[in-house]
Amino acid sequence: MDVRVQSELFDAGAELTRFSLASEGAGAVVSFTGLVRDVSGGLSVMEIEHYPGMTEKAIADILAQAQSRWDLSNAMVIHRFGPLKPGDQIMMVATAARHRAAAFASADFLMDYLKSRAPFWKKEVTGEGTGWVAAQDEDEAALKRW
Amino acid sequence: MDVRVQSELFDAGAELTRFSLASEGAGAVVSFTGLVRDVSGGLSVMEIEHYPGMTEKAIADILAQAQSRWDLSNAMVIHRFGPLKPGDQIMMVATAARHRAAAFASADFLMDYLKSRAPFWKKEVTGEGTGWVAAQDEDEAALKRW
Amino acid sequence: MIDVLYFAWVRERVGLPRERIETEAATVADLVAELRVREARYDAAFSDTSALRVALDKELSSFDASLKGVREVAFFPPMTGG
Amino acid sequence: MIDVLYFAWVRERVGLPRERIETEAATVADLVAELRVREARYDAAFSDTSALRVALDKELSSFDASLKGVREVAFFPPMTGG
Repeated sequence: MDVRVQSELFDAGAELTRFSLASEGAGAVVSFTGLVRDVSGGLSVMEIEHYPGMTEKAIADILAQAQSRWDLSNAMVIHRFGPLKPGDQIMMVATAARHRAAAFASADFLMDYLKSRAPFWKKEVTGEGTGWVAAQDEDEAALKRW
Repeated sequence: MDVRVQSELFDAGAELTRFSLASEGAGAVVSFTGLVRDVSGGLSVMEIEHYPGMTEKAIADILAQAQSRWDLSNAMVIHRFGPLKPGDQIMMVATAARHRAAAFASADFLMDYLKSRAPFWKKEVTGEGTGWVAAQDEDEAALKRW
Repeated sequence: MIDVLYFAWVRERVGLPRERIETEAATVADLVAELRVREARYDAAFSDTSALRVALDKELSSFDASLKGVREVAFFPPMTGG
Repeated sequence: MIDVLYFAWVRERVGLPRERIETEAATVADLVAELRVREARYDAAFSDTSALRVALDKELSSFDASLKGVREVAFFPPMTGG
């Protein structure tokens, strides 16, 4: 299990390779990568604020929940903070299990919980000003699936 | 959209990097990698047979179905055939979409369909002999989810 | 004349990967019946067609399908890819 | 004395990321009520607590929770990570 909260860019491909090699006995590896999307067409920076100390704790709690629900060979979370550029990787989740159902479900679960339970906040900076990204009702609703 | 049926080993990390770069406008990339698992503890080779010509057609059909169901920025499938070693990558699926729900669902769908509708057959070679891997009832049942 | 292909353990039981067959069979089931009476190895391969799948010209089909216009028939066990 | 932290637009409205506050408030809601009467910027930040979340000592909590033994309170909008 691996949790990294960092401002540095990371290489999702290299992380997937490293993660798969570290997931002995796994038959299925699922990864999710979140990228900065330029929704409005004028995004210059996506600024991610977080709550140091609580972030690591919240992610560790979410990972522990995933481990108690599914038989996982391995799981990891990387989440960036600070100023990000359009197209940049924001975060990545990977899970490894013997079978595909557990790998898919646990990665999906981790994403739903990270989205609404880990203390990160996104702010978009465009030519026309700045604005905090609003939480979506559907993100809160997604937690009810689990 | 990219379909590759090959005997050569591939590098899932490098493929994920390439795929993400080619998925402009995507906010979410999901990958699935299937690995040869040594279930019995004595696996020397996993031999994958396929039906050349039908394989490519079946995978293209499954990808087209995924595209008609979800709004995907990109999708790809790589599947190997021939003799594979324990720990080797067997296959990989990646999907890219604006939002995570579509990326997750379409990758999960592609895996369910590839498993039971693409003409591949696995044979395990161990010290004690060889045996064809039997299809699981749960794999056929998984198709009913979609 | 029709090309008949066999995969996985069907290929192993029949003992060859493909052959051309002269047949007047109207359906897949008719072709299977013809093959089963030819030799024991076919009878062994086709003893339980519920454990088999069939593709006609590289499309999954069913045992009651017509062979009219079909050039290639393939028999195999349920797929185990992924 | 309690450490009070603000994140995202709550931080921007209050105008600072953290402060130490002398308070006898029994619950989070009591603390919010105290802050709102102090200055307009707090009143603006806390005008709709249904749009806010609160963490006590780095655990998500609720506005009716007790502050007994709590050293750090954080206020922020719903999270938007991932």
